[in-house]
Amino acid sequence: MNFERLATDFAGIKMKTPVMGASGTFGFGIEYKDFLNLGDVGAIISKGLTPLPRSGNNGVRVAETPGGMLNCIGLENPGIDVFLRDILPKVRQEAPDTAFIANFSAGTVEDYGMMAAKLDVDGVDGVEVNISCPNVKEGGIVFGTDPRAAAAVTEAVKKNTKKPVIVKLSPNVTDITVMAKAVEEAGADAIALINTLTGMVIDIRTRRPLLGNITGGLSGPAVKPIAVRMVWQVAQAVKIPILGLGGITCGEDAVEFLLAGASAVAVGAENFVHPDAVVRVAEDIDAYLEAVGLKHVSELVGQVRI
Amino acid sequence: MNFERLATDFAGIKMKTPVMGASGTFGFGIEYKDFLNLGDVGAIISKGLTPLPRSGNNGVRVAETPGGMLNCIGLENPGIDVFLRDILPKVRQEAPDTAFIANFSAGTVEDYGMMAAKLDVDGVDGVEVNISCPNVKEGGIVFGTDPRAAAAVTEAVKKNTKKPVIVKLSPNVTDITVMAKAVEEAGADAIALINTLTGMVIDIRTRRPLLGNITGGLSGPAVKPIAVRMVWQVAQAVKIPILGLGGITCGEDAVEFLLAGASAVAVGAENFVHPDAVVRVAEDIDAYLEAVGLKHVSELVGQVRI
Amino acid sequence: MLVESGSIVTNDILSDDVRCMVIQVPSIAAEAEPGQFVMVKNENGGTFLRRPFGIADVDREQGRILLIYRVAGKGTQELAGLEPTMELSVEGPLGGGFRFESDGLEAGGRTLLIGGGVGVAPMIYTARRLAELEPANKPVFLLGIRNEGELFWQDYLKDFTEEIIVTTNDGSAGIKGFAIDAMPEILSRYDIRHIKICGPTIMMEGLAKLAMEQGIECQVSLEKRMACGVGVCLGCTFEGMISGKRWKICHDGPVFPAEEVFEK
Amino acid sequence: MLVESGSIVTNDILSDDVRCMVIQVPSIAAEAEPGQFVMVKNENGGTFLRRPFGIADVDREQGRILLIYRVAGKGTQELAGLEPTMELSVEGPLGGGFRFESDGLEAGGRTLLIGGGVGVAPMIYTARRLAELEPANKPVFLLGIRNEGELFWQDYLKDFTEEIIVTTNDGSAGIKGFAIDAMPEILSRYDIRHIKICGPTIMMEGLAKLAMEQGIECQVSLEKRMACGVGVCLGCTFEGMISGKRWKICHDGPVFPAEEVFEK
Ligand SMILES: Cc1cc2nc3c(=O)[nH]c(=O)nc-3n(C[C@H](O)[C@H](O)[C@H](O)COP(=O)(O)OP(=O)(O)OC[C@H]3O[C@@H](n4cnc5c(N)ncnc54)[C@H](O)[C@@H]3O)c2cc1C
Ligand SMILES: Cc1cc2nc3c(=O)[nH]c(=O)nc-3n(C[C@H](O)[C@H](O)[C@H](O)COP(=O)(O)OP(=O)(O)OC[C@H]3O[C@@H](n4cnc5c(N)ncnc54)[C@H](O)[C@@H]3O)c2cc1C
Ligand SMILES: Cc1cc2nc3c(=O)[nH]c(=O)nc-3n(C[C@H](O)[C@H](O)[C@H](O)COP(=O)(O)O)c2cc1C
Ligand SMILES: Cc1cc2nc3c(=O)[nH]c(=O)nc-3n(C[C@H](O)[C@H](O)[C@H](O)COP(=O)(O)O)c2cc1C
Ligand code: FES
Ligand code: FES
Repeated sequence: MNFERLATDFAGIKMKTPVMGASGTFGFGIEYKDFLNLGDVGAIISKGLTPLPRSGNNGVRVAETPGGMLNCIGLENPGIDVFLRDILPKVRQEAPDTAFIANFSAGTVEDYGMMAAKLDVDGVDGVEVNISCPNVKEGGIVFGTDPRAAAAVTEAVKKNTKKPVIVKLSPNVTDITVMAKAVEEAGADAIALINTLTGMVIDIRTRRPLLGNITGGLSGPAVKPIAVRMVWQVAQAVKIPILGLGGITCGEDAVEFLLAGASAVAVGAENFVHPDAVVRVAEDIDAYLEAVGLKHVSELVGQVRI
Repeated sequence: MNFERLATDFAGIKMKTPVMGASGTFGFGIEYKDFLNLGDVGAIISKGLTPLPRSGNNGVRVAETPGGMLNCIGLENPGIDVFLRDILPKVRQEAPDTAFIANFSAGTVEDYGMMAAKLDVDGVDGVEVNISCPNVKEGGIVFGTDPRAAAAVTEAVKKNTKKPVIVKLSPNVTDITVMAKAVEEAGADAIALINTLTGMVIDIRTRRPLLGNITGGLSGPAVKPIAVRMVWQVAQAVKIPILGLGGITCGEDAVEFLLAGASAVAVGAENFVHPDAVVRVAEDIDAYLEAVGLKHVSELVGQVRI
Repeated sequence: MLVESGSIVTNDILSDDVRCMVIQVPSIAAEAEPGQFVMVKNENGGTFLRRPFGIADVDREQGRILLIYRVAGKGTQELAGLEPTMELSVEGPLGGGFRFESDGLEAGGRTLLIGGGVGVAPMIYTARRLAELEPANKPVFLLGIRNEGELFWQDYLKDFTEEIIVTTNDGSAGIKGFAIDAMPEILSRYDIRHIKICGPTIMMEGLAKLAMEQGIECQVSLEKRMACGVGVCLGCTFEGMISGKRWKICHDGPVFPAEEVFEK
Repeated sequence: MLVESGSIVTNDILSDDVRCMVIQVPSIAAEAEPGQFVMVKNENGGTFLRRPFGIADVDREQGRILLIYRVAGKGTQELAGLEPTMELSVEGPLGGGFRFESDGLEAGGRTLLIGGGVGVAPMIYTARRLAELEPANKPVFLLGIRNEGELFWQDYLKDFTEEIIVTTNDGSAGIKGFAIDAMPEILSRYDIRHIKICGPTIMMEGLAKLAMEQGIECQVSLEKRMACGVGVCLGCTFEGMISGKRWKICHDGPVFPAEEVFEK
């Protein structure tokens, strides 16, 4: 892999490659150390953290759907304090040179601010603000579908941290550019999209929803065309950089997102299928750059010709 | 097939089975007569008609995506007048006993009314109003994402026809129940959902959008969890019957929609893959009813246990 | 026109990226005419839509059809991985095929068949039909390929053709250049009355224009991404140059008179 | 723990809906311990996620593992269609497997292995290990199956067990009833010191409670829908009954002490 060609500064976060492990699909990175070289990962985005520990939803939490999957984990996580005390040091030991981005959410604007302040520590290279988790009843959905609430969260977070702030948008909206512009105006340093689309499966044998939480978040290859469309729309609407994700399984998928306007990409559900995916996608992008004779991955960004 | 168990009255439209061929994926029905018995089709929903003939979009119009497909046909159709003069009589000749629903759209509220009036003729058993076509620049998208516009269209159509009026909603909205309630209040006799989700594919060799129209409508199995979720949400929000569709490929899929709250279903992209799908799905539903010992398909409607 | 579950008889390698597959589909084989195509689906595979392929040849006695396909993407990759005895769902025969007109042929006139790339596939069956219709007046074949690695087409064609003229892009076999570069010589040596072409649009356009200029009856076989293959999705339509009609390539074609497709 | 491309050696039918597959995966076979599992993916198939299966047996010399699986849905249907020499991507060995404790076994105490449904699969390798550890004191096996059509499990187990007690739901073989119905007799005939179970939750719950009541050390192998199999998706977690900890079945299990899973 030619790291010179791939090195990316994403909103001030320095990464060896433009390919990250997406929140909730890459643990804290260290879980995958048997399968890939953590040093070759562009950035680790943590599982979503919350003010208090959460045990998540009951019942079935993951289900395959055509070309993808549904999940209703319900933001299970050990809470911000345990993360800072026990997990972050381990991550920094196992992956000293890999960018680490903390993903988090909260139930109130104030708590978003509090989380940002707590995460403004060494070892965290940036934060990703989840305003869009569709399967947590007491938070998320409100912020992610209302431009004013999203802006309020963004401001609260910005006020409480010096780290680059990535705001992660929900695709479950009528016009994604409205949301993107709202958080840009509120000070976001970058935008990540897309989070999961809300879906439902009914088990026709039991005649009950298959998932414990009734609905869940759809992700995987099935959603890729929607994600690429939204990245392309948002790239035309805002000036801040975009982290593109949603169904990426290979370098060709990633190049689509880059051409659409993403400056970096993240691999989500595909990690479950191929635990070396984050590194393989970076290698594939590199091979593509080689094949088409480009000197740096940034030369692809937003270059789709209409 | 036990037609007694399957016979369905959908908003006043009498059908031998609850399974229709979805607009744009079933032609005018007669194209499929070599592959299935048109008499066994619940209802034929016509390709979307418009006031004037349309030749649709240039360039590539269909593309496979993971678990589904994108299309940007651009509502190619011979126009309402040619339809009434040349096509409708043929349909009535080849499929005298099959319910026929005319799907249409227009660029203005007035034209919607005019179309409804023209379609208020013998041989048409109901109309399906497309307010959600995402790939036609001069129409569709505006109506389908704005509850007031959708209501205005619904009223205009209702005023101009005695036929049952099904309003077909776009899934590209933040809250589908808002749209559903708006058209119910405006007098819709039934709601169909979902139409396609807006998506995009970029050809990384040419670095251009693959589709001639840049974006297109995503359909097929990939979207099924989103469609089931929306049907379930809408079923709780309105009292009028629901026509559920989006990714149905088999009887089990159809039963999911029925349990979620649809009174009838339509098969879309799957027709392209298995041209007998509409009848096969009805047979599968019948087999399911037999297996679980139900006397009539209506006993499934909305029966998901939460 | 039907859907038939076919058993794969052979699935062999012809070149780097071209494969040939023989499928047992007696009902489709019984009906298939030259220029028609099928839509296939591997029911155990990961792709959603069917994929269209020209019917390269037919053995009615054995109830088999031949497909020759290039491995282009996910669907054809999956096809290439299938093994004999496995099942493949085949829909067909679709479209109308070539029209065979005999005027001008009594007097020594010839039909010229032209195939470019995998567009050669349906021309094999077309050549066979012509050779059967008029054994004494077999068609001349112009084979436009990339390089000598694709000469395998000759083996399929030689029994049904008077002569095969080859052009390769790199000059590694036959005449160096494009198919059209061989036309002056062919037209000088033969009294060509009918031309039938299947190949890339850009190739067909040049050849069709030449034919129209020379007043030679010319049919072209078109290709466009297809979802349904039977005229319902409207993915494959175009506007006829002369008639102004909206044609469906899958249903009204894939073969059209050159004048209806290309400007003179 | 790695991903290895395996070649299918055999893929045979054991009953209506149960299949057994031998896969050549030397690196995984070299590491696999009883109670661990693998996640497999057919790279040419139509499903997205891997599917988890217990490692039913291992042949380290040949570098092979055995899976025994029930055709339950799309993924296992696709698996059933694969033929020898085809490739399958195998991730593993995953999880921690059974803990083998020997206390009480010197004095004539026994280990009781219990398998229900396809949960018998990982117990084959477990039985083999126990028989190897203490050839003179092979485990007793309680086999809970639906009917005589599933007696094939005995062939896999007989060499590694002292005795196989069978229960069938319909009484077509062995004792009519559920596995737990055979327990009084087993406990009266053997001095059971350790119990290891894999089967449906409802079955394990009853058996584990009984074991806990009797003060017998008991381990259960859990199952939950899994996406990742390695502890990152959190699809498979539960709260430990005693520790209060959030356990990941895939990573911290699938085997847990009964007390941590079921209320006493
Ligand atoms: C009427 C007709 C007859 C055909 N006959 C043959 C034949 O005899 N032999 C043969 O090798 N190919 C033939 N093709 C082309 C063949 O259908 C495509 O190569 C195939 O569908 C690609 O599928 P894929 O999944 O491998 O590729 P995809 O991943 O779908 O696409 C890969 C490439 O294939 C091209 N492609 C995809 N779908 C089509 C399509 N429907 N038509 C044309 N190009 C497409 C794309 O432009 C792309 O470059 C024919 C196409 C048509 C419409
Ligand atoms: C650690 C572990 C070990 C397993 N070992 C075996 C084994 O040795 N042999 C065997 O036959 N099966 C085993 N299973 C179950 C097996 O994984 C599922 O039967 C299989 O994934 C179903 O896939 P499918 O695509 O055919 O079915 P799907 O269409 O996905 O679902 C069909 C049915 O399978 C069940 N199912 C789906 N996924 C899972 C899952 N991850 N775990 C449990 N049930 C599921 C569903 O409840 C449903 O009833 C194991 C599961 C786990 C978690
Ligand atoms: C099991 C699972 C858990 C997830 N958890 C989170 C989370 O905690 N925070 C978050 O912002 N996104 C979460 N996501 C969303 C992903 O980060 C990503 O946005 C989405 O899955 C789309 O990408 P993909 O299609 O590549 O999976 C989760 C996704 C999955 C599948
Ligand atoms: C090629 C194509 C053309 C379509 N044309 C129309 C149309 O003219 N009017 C309309 O209301 N919906 C149209 N649709 C949408 C379908 O009727 C249906 O709502 C959608 O495809 C979801 O169902 P499916 O996933 O089963 O395909 C079209 C869909 C496809 C794939
Ligand atoms: S491919 Fe559907 S109309 Fe031609
Ligand atoms: S299956 Fe993902 S954490 Fe266990």
